[in-house]
Amino acid sequence: MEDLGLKIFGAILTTFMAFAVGMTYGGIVRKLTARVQNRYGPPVYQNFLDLFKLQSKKTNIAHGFMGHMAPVWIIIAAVTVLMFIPILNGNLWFPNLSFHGDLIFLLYMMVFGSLGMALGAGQTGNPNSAIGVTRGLSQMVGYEIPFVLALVALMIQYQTTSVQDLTQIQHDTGVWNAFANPFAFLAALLASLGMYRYSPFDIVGAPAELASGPVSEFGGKYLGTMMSGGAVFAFIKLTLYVHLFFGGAGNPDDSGILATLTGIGILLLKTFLLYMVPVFYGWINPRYRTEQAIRYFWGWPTALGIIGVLWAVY
Amino acid sequence: MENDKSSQKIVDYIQNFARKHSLFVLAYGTGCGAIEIPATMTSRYDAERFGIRGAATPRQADVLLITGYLSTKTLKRVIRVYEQMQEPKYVIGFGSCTINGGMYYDSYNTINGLDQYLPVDVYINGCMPRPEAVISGFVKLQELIQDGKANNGELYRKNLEHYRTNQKKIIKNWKMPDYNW
Amino acid sequence: MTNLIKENKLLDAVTTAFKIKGKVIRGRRVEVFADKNTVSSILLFAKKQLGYIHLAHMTCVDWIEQREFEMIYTIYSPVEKITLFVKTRIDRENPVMENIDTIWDQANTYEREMREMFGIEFPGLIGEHDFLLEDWDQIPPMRKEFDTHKYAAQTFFSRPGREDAKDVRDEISKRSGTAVPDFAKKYSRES
Amino acid sequence: MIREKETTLYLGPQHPGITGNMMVKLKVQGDTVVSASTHVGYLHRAFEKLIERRNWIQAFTLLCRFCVPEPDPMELTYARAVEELDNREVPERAKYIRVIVMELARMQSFLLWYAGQSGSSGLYLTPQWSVGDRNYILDLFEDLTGGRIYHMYIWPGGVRRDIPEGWADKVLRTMDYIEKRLDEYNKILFDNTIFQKRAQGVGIVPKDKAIEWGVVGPVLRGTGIKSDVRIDEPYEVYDKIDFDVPTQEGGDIWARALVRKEEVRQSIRIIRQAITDMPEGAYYNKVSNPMKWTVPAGQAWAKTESVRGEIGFHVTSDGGNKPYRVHVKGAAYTHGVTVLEKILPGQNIADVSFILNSLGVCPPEIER
Repeated sequence: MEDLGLKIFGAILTTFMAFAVGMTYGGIVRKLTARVQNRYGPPVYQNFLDLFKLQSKKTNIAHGFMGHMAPVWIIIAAVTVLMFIPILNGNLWFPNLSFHGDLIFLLYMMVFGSLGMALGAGQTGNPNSAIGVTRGLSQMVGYEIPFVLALVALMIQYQTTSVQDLTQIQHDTGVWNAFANPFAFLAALLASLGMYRYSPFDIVGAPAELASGPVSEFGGKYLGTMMSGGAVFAFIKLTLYVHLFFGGAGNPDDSGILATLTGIGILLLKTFLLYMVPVFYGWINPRYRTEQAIRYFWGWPTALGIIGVLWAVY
Repeated sequence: MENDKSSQKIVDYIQNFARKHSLFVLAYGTGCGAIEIPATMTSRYDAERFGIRGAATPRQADVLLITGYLSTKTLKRVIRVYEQMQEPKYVIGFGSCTINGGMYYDSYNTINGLDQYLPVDVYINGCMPRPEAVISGFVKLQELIQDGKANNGELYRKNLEHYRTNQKKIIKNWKMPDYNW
Repeated sequence: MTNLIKENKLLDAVTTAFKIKGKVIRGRRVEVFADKNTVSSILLFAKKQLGYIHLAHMTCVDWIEQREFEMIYTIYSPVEKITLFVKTRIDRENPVMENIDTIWDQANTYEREMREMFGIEFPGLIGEHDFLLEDWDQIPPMRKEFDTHKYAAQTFFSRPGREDAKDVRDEISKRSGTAVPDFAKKYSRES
Repeated sequence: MIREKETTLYLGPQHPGITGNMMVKLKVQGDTVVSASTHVGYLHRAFEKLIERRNWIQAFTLLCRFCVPEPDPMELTYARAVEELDNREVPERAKYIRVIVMELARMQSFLLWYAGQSGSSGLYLTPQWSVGDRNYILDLFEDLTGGRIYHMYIWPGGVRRDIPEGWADKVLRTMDYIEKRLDEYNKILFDNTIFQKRAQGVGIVPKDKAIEWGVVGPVLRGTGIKSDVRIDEPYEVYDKIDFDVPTQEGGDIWARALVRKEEVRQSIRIIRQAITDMPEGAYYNKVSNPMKWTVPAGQAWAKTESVRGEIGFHVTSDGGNKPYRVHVKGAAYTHGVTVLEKILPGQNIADVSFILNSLGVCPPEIER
């Protein structure tokens, strides 16, 4: 019973860690982007300053009930999905309900966040946000297919849908899923380009076309909450990928202080490297149009996903 | 309680610190000075190291840059955009055209003094000020924010009548919502 | 002088076809003075027969002493590389000019601007009245009798500037009470 | 055919995609544009009315503020028109300096176009680079004329100051640097398949109707028609300098981008030739007393090739010391209004600011 207190403390710690890590990743990426564009760039904690400034806005212009609910919805979706993802596999500190949820549940909950954004943007009545929402949903249709195919391939290969078992198997066999089923991994990786809304796929909030799309009517506190929700979502996707394909972090048997810290360290390292993939790709590529983005997703990534499934079946 | 004075001061200090270090400039080139904004935002003069970033819509913006002369048609849109911005907002007047009409003092379509129509925090003079002058204007604004003197929104709300009469003298059919806060 | 064969050939072609006067200004520049209602036929003739397909420019000059507007159509042929000016004079009081929208679509923009700026009526011109100005109630502003300085002084506030050419630094030091900095002293008029 | 509901979308004066201050009112069905109409007038400052109140030399302060990305062709066209009226002879050295200033202005404007084009297509890396490199050219202008953007350097009768010593080889050094950088730009933007996919077949200007619509400059050369004022009517010393004018077939954004990419290399070539064979001698055929200088009566039409196309000045003088009427026609006058309204229907919303940028529309040029 006593480790219930531990679990609750662990859960609270994970949310703060996810938020902090998500924001610092954003800050580091902004700094790296600046250096690539041969300029000095903002300090790494700039995202926190932006968030704090947005929260300290005096007036907040709301657009009806759904306008209030949209950021709240995103935060709810972010935190619930966070609870069902194992931060460190098998660790006593951070189990946070990862034994109960499984892949299919996670897939649905991840769509929840964009749904909140879509409803809120619809309420504001700004034509830009309406078009941004339709683009966001169509892009999601695009990248969901290869992503789901990749996950299905994993499920078939190991006959389990729980993330915990997948990491456990990777830990026992010592072979990472990325190499066990390379096609599924490639399909998931290409699909992940569309998730972080970096350059080739930032058609949702494209500033040049749609004046920042769905969030164009949200300012001040709403924008701040959405920003932090986005950061947590980024962290969630990264840890999910690390656990599915890169063998998770930390060894399950001992959960001493030192082991936990090294586990978190490995997790941060892996997630940051994985985060660099869409960022590098985004630095040097202009933006797709909507139908081009979908055609991209239904092209090679889906083919790789199908091959992955076939590879898993035989 | 008696010590709310000091605690209020601490909160103000922290809030102003955050507001000072993250200014979102509205992407709206209203006059000929708008050619120096890309120069200040990009690699040589890089305003982003001060936390100054472009914002796409007035909702997300804090700083409204009036870059150069302002024709009556644009003044109507600027007022509309200004009123959409959220409370701690700042206006920077760019170039001598906003101060006293600059070289278009005798034109029938450009206003002469910007602060008759909108409260202005910082003026940057120069006929199209250089990027260094623009950044010094931003630094001046940051100092004003830090010691709490940049209360552009309240000024506009307090003497709304004064600004409204001036604006309505220029803009014939108003056709805009009359915010009465 | 460069040989003006091509220019003279063009001039004769136009003047004989429409019995109007014209002259060759210099190499590559020919001007023709036409009557108001033959302008569009000249332009059509030049465009279809002589190959002057590029409408480079359309403008209106307000001769207030002769109480006339002068309309100038500048067309250019990329083949012969000559610019032909078709100039005509229309009355200034109620200026009406035929609309050459059908020959060149882009003329619509010029005509909308002239209608707003000079008050020239083009029957059959599509497009809203407000092209550059919005809710303008004065007389069309580009006419000579409209005084823009007087209008600006009336409508827009002008900041009280320095009355005479006093030295700026003395003014500032007087206002702010600080002494004139010594580096500036040697320029200041007082000392 | 099921008639979808049409929404109107205002790419209003305040829009990050619109460079400058102009409004494009789109009727949109789903993602495709049904009809477009441009509304201008936001930057109208009655420049032609003010010029009637300034004398001939004072007009230069107004002139170069006329189109922001590229002030020098305005000064040159006005100066040539006034020289034609006044038939004032320009010394040979001044002509060469003018050509160098024009080509430098063309390059800095190209780099700005390059930033706008890749920025509006979503690539935020190259705008930083190209605007950063543009500053090197602005430094050259600063040494030569004292001003970064507005130079007021070209006067009727020549140029205001001679070249400071050491400036010529500084120009050559900058040219080598820029030429090296251009190859990197090609790798990032022009060889980028996503940019090619986005740019090809979008915003097509038909070749047969191009001249009729008043299309000039690189947009016209993008449709395959070879027309450049520097060759058709060589002014200054362009006839003594050999350079070629690139043209591309297709008339879409990709063709225009290739034309502009090639034009910068020609500008570098022109500058190098102009610097090497620039004669010594007077640089300014001095106007006796600029304040009381009266230009003989007459009308003159001068045109030069700016980055966006042919800029024409129609100057009328009644013999007084103030210009009687100056009417200016920039390339954006037809590109921004007629041409844009004709080629936007049928395009995707995502490409509106992309097309606007590739047409080189500079709003202050439309409404002066």
